[in-house]
Amino acid sequence: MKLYNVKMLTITCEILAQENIIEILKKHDITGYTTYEVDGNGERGLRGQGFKNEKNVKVEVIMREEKLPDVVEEISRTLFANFAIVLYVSDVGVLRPEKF
Amino acid sequence: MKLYNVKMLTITCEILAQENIIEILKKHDITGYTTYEVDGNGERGLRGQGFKNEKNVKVEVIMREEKLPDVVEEISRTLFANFAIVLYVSDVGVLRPEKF
Amino acid sequence: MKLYNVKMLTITCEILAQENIIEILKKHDITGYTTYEVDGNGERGLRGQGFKNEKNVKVEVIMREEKLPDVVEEISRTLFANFAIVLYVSDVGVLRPEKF
Amino acid sequence: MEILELIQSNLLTPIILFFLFGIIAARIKSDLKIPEAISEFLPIYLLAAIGLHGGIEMRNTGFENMLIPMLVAIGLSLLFTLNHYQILRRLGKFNLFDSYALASTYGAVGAVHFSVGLSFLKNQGVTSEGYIAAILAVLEPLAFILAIFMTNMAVSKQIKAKKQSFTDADSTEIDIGLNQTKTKISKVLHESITGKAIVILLGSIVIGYIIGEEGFESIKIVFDDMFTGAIVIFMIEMGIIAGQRLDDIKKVGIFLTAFAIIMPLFNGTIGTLVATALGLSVGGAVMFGLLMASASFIAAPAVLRHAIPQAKPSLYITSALGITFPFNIIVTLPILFTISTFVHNGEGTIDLFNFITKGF
Amino acid sequence: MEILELIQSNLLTPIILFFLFGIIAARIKSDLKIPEAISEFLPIYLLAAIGLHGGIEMRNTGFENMLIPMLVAIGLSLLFTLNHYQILRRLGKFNLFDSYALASTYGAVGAVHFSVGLSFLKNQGVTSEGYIAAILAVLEPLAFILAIFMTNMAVSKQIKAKKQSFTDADSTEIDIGLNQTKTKISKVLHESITGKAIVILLGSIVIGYIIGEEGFESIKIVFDDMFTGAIVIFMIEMGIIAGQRLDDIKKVGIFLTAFAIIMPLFNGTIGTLVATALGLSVGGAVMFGLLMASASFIAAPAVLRHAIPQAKPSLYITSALGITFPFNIIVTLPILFTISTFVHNGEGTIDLFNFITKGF
Amino acid sequence: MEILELIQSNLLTPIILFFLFGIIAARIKSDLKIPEAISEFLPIYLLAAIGLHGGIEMRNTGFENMLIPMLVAIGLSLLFTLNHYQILRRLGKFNLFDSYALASTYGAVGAVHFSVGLSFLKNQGVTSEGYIAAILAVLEPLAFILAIFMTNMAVSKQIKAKKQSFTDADSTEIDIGLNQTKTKISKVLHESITGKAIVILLGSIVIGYIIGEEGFESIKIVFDDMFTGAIVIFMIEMGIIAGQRLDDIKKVGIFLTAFAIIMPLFNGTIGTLVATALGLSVGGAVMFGLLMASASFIAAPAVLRHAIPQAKPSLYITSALGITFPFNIIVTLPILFTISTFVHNGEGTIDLFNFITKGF
Ligand SMILES: Nc1ncnc2c1ncn2[C@@H]1O[C@H](COP(=O)(O)O)[C@@H](O)[C@H]1O
Ligand SMILES: Nc1ncnc2c1ncn2[C@@H]1O[C@H](COP(=O)(O)O)[C@@H](O)[C@H]1O
Ligand SMILES: Nc1ncnc2c1ncn2[C@@H]1O[C@H](COP(=O)(O)O)[C@@H](O)[C@H]1O
Ligand code: NA
Ligand code: NA
Ligand code: NA
Repeated sequence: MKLYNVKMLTITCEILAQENIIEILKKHDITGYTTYEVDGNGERGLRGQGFKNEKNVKVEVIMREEKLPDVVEEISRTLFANFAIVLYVSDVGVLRPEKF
Repeated sequence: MKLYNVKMLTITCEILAQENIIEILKKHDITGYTTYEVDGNGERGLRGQGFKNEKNVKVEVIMREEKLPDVVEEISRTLFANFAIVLYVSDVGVLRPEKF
Repeated sequence: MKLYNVKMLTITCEILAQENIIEILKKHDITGYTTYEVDGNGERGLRGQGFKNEKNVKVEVIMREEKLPDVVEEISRTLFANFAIVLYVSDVGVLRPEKF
Repeated sequence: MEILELIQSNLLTPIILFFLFGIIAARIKSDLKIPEAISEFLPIYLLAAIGLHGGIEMRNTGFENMLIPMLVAIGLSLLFTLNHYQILRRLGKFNLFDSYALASTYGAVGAVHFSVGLSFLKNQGVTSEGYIAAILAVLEPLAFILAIFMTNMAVSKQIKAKKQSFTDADSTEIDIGLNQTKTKISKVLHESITGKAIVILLGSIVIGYIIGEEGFESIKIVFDDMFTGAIVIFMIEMGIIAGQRLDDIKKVGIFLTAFAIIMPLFNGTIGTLVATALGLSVGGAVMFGLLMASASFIAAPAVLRHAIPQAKPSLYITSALGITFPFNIIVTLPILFTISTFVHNGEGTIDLFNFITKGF
Repeated sequence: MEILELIQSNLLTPIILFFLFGIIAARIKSDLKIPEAISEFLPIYLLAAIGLHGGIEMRNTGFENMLIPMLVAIGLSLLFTLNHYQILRRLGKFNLFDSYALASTYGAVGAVHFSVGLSFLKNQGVTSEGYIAAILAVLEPLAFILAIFMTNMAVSKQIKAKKQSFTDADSTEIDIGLNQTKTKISKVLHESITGKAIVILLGSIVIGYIIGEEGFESIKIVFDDMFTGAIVIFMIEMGIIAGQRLDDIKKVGIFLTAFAIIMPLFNGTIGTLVATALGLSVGGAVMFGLLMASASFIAAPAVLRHAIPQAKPSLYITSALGITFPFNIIVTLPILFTISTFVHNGEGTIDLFNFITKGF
Repeated sequence: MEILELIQSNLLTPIILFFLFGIIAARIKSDLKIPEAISEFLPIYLLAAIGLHGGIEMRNTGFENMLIPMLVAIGLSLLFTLNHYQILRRLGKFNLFDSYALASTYGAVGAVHFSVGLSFLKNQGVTSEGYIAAILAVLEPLAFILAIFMTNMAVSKQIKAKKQSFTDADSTEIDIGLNQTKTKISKVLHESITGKAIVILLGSIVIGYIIGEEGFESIKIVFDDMFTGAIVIFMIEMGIIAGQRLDDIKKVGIFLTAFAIIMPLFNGTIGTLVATALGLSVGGAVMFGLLMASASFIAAPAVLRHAIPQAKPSLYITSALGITFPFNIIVTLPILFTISTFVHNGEGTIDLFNFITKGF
């Protein structure tokens, strides 16, 4: 079993920013991602009560290290100012690096 | 793109222990976290069927390494004995370490 | 606080393959896991709209490194060809390694 | 004989049949499941309907007479809870935590029981006093509060005992422990009283009282006509969950199984007789008895898991939902109805009262 | 001519219009969506309502006459499934897996079809035999079981063939493979039979039979009066999902598109004629025919994905939901109704029977 | 005096009481909550019911007379939106983004308002013109489109201004910025028009028009009789969400609080008078006025968060849901009804028209 090192980018943000993020991914030719709704608390207060639009979403993207800086840069530039958002990067090993 | 190393603490436990965990976090001045409901299996059997209260929840907390030992110690001391719970720590890189 | 290094195996796949994965885990004497439904996009297209059976699920398994290769091998051999599936491995630290 | 017939005819109503169906579905490992959102919504709906109905009745009939039955219900509930504890701890040899948790599970009341009871009476063409919904609301947190209080007393005693045998260095930590216990009590109290079941029930009673039958007209189809259909759907899910727990009954043991059958029957009978003595109608006495007979399996875990985390939920949920609930809606309910009908025909209330007080 | 009018008037019912609306909503990429919990609950509700209705009817009219139609339905279903396979494999040049998956998708029956059919008949003021709900329940797993069985036979043969050309070292692995195949069959069988659709349908039939019209009274508003309204809501979601899949129709290809239209019409006509020959009423023959015409798009993926994972769901779901279902409820249903009305007026049943057997 | 009585009797209807109950439940920090799937489904259901009802009415009464009221509603909406902007920006000193977001929140219309209004009229035994549902649909995206357009104009101007003071190297980036702005407008436009609220509302109007009362019969119980009951359930959730936001009202400030009360009352009164002048019925004028008075708190965040992300949702959601909505359904609605009744009795329409134009 050979595992190849790639990066996992995770973005936790308000649900209404999900579309923006997926567009940014698309712009960088990344079409694979996983999303799910979450609740949370942070600088912009408790999220997850109230209307569905006020929930958070997590977007997880496995990608090669080369693409990471550009994607991260664009997300932070366009979304950090106006949206509740947290972004982090971790290391994962995959079997089929050509998928990403 | 400069990433700063911080820790991600993840607690998977029964939903009725979520409040206890968030209180412990608060006691240690941690107000940022993300939660979502999950199903699971473990020593205390299959969880996620039946009443909603019998589901599990995952609590994810990005925090600085300094705070980790105390939080982990309190969670394990007060909750490990009586609740279905699993706790693990991983490394993540973030852009804005001052947020955590 | 002493953390022990173990592996976290994550499988993101179509919901109808969840049972197959849990059976494979069981065959390798792994009974602990966490699951939750997610949406996603990948080679097999957008998943999460339409019928519930067309959603994805994430299965997360904390396990010792020794067991990993066999489990990963069986999953990739039996499921990679016919199912929408992504699998990755990461490092986590746990308090009670005897649990896994 | 009459009881058997009543049990049989009750057994063949949609509510009971769909409950049994749910159990079977779970036993054959079907993937049938009522989606979570629906099964979370249904108790809210049922309690709103119960509350509105009760409130409207109270407006029609007044609620001056409600005080005595309410106080008696509270007294009986507390008495029963303490009684359960003694039986479980002494005879059943359960540990302190499980004993208190179980005692309060059976001292508490169950809203699903109540819904089924109302439907049963409707089916029999019998009405009941509207204020019993208010008694349901008041009893909801009662047994829990008592059990939590008692448990914490017991734990505090233990901690204090330890304290005296320790050095000063440790005593700060013990003080913190004691303080935490106190905060916990007040927190659990708040949680019990603001729990969704009580809140929606009390709210709906008040609203029902305000709007009366006239104001109810526009929402009657949803909150009255659809009531039994909604219970049926809920009973499928209750059956499924009960069925999934049947395996756990082995863990429950023979003692608790017997307790889970005999105790509700006993409490229910007392309740029905006392209510009759207090002058409640045939239907009212049945509902009063059913409250006493009922055990809580939805509210209980939410409260007890925080209040007495050391107690095993597999004991108190399984016995309440897997044994007592089916037994109550299938057997106890018709029995209480027969008793109530019997004691309401002919026998004088005063004699009865003597009988009960003697029976105690 | 009459058919066209019927098609048109059927087209303008809420059920069809909301389905078309759903398709449009999906095409213009609206974010309209029925929440998952609701769209998961609705089929359970619809099947419970169908089952109760069928069970009550069976109690009224007896079910002695049900055996022959049931057996004929089973026979026809199996025959059709095999026939589909031949057509798809030989004419359509689909691979083994897709052929079996598609064959059984179209050999199976659809509960949503059935609901729409019942509503259509209600609208026409025509009733149908209650036992057809039981036939629906029995047919549900049938075509799948056949297809799974055949697929596994075929795969086993392939594996055995390989086995003979391998060294001994490999043969253990192949034995395991064969064993796994067998376990898979029994597992899929169990899954099919305990699938939620069958379980709720059969359970409700039995309960409907037990409670009868009298017992049904208290839940009639939920399980009868609200039926069409509930279908309408479900049809919005079905329309949306069908609309989202319209792009996939290109992948389906011309052959399968033609198959998805002609085959149901053919099967449905045969079904209606046979049912008429068997003495079913006008409405009963329509429902029987509709069962034959229907394709499964909810149960199919759940079973086939496990049973024949090699088959492409984009083929069988898309053709069944995106092509056959709309065609059936808009066109086939009125046609079957016209045929049934026609053959029930005047023509002798025996002649018909000759006609059918010739037509085979 | 009459107004006060009407306000009081309106206050004591289930809809308002359950809303207030929801607020209280949230304030005492109860865990009561309508499951997400239900509270997401209810607006879809309510809009479908409103649409069907409107469509059927339009079929009965024709929709020739609808053009003028529709155009006037559009004109008023745009005028009001611009007026709000001026007030907020100049008097309120809000920044550009918040001003436009708030202006359009209050220029837009609210479907929940509309539902409550219909129920209120039903309660008063008064009908309204069916085509007002169509006006609701057309107004839905209007104020947003205007606000987005204006915001983007303003931002473009700012960017262009910057452009002139920069070197050529930067100007490409600015061009991209401008282009992005344009794409954003067209995207938000598409999103507004294909938003679920408009789509289900328009679709249901068309379907209602097609099926008419006869076709509606089979789904009347779900889409008409259950309407008020469904609103009640929805109002519990609205109350809870409003209650959770009450703390945020401090952030809203005195100016915006006053705005959130006075503006709707002003807009609503104008709307009712204008509608009366246009010849709408008593009920129609109330609904028209209520549209003008209403603020959007469900559709707004979805559109504005994308269109004007710089604006603070805590301002526009909190003021619309926490202040304006309760005020409107408790106070404005009875006031508009009183005004409408008053001006429909005796006073000539022409005088009124003069009065309004003067009042402007
Ligand atoms: N320290 C943290 N750990 C985990 N998740 C967080 C943390 N801080 C914020 N989040 C998540 O990110 C969302 C947005 O954060 P914020 O922008 O700080 O409001 C929150 O609602 C949480 O779901
Ligand atoms: N090995 C594991 N990998 C991932 N999640 C686990 C594992 N073991 C337990 N869990 C999760 O933790 C919960 C509590 O575990 P336990 O206390 O062992 O019953 C389970 O219900 C699972 O959701
Ligand atoms: N690059 C990726 N990052 C995160 N999740 C992914 C990625 N690619 C695929 N997935 C997830 O894995 C599922 C199956 O992927 P696939 O087999 O490529 O269709 C998708 O539906 C996503 O949920
Ligand atoms: Na009790
Ligand atoms: Na078929
Ligand atoms: Na407005």
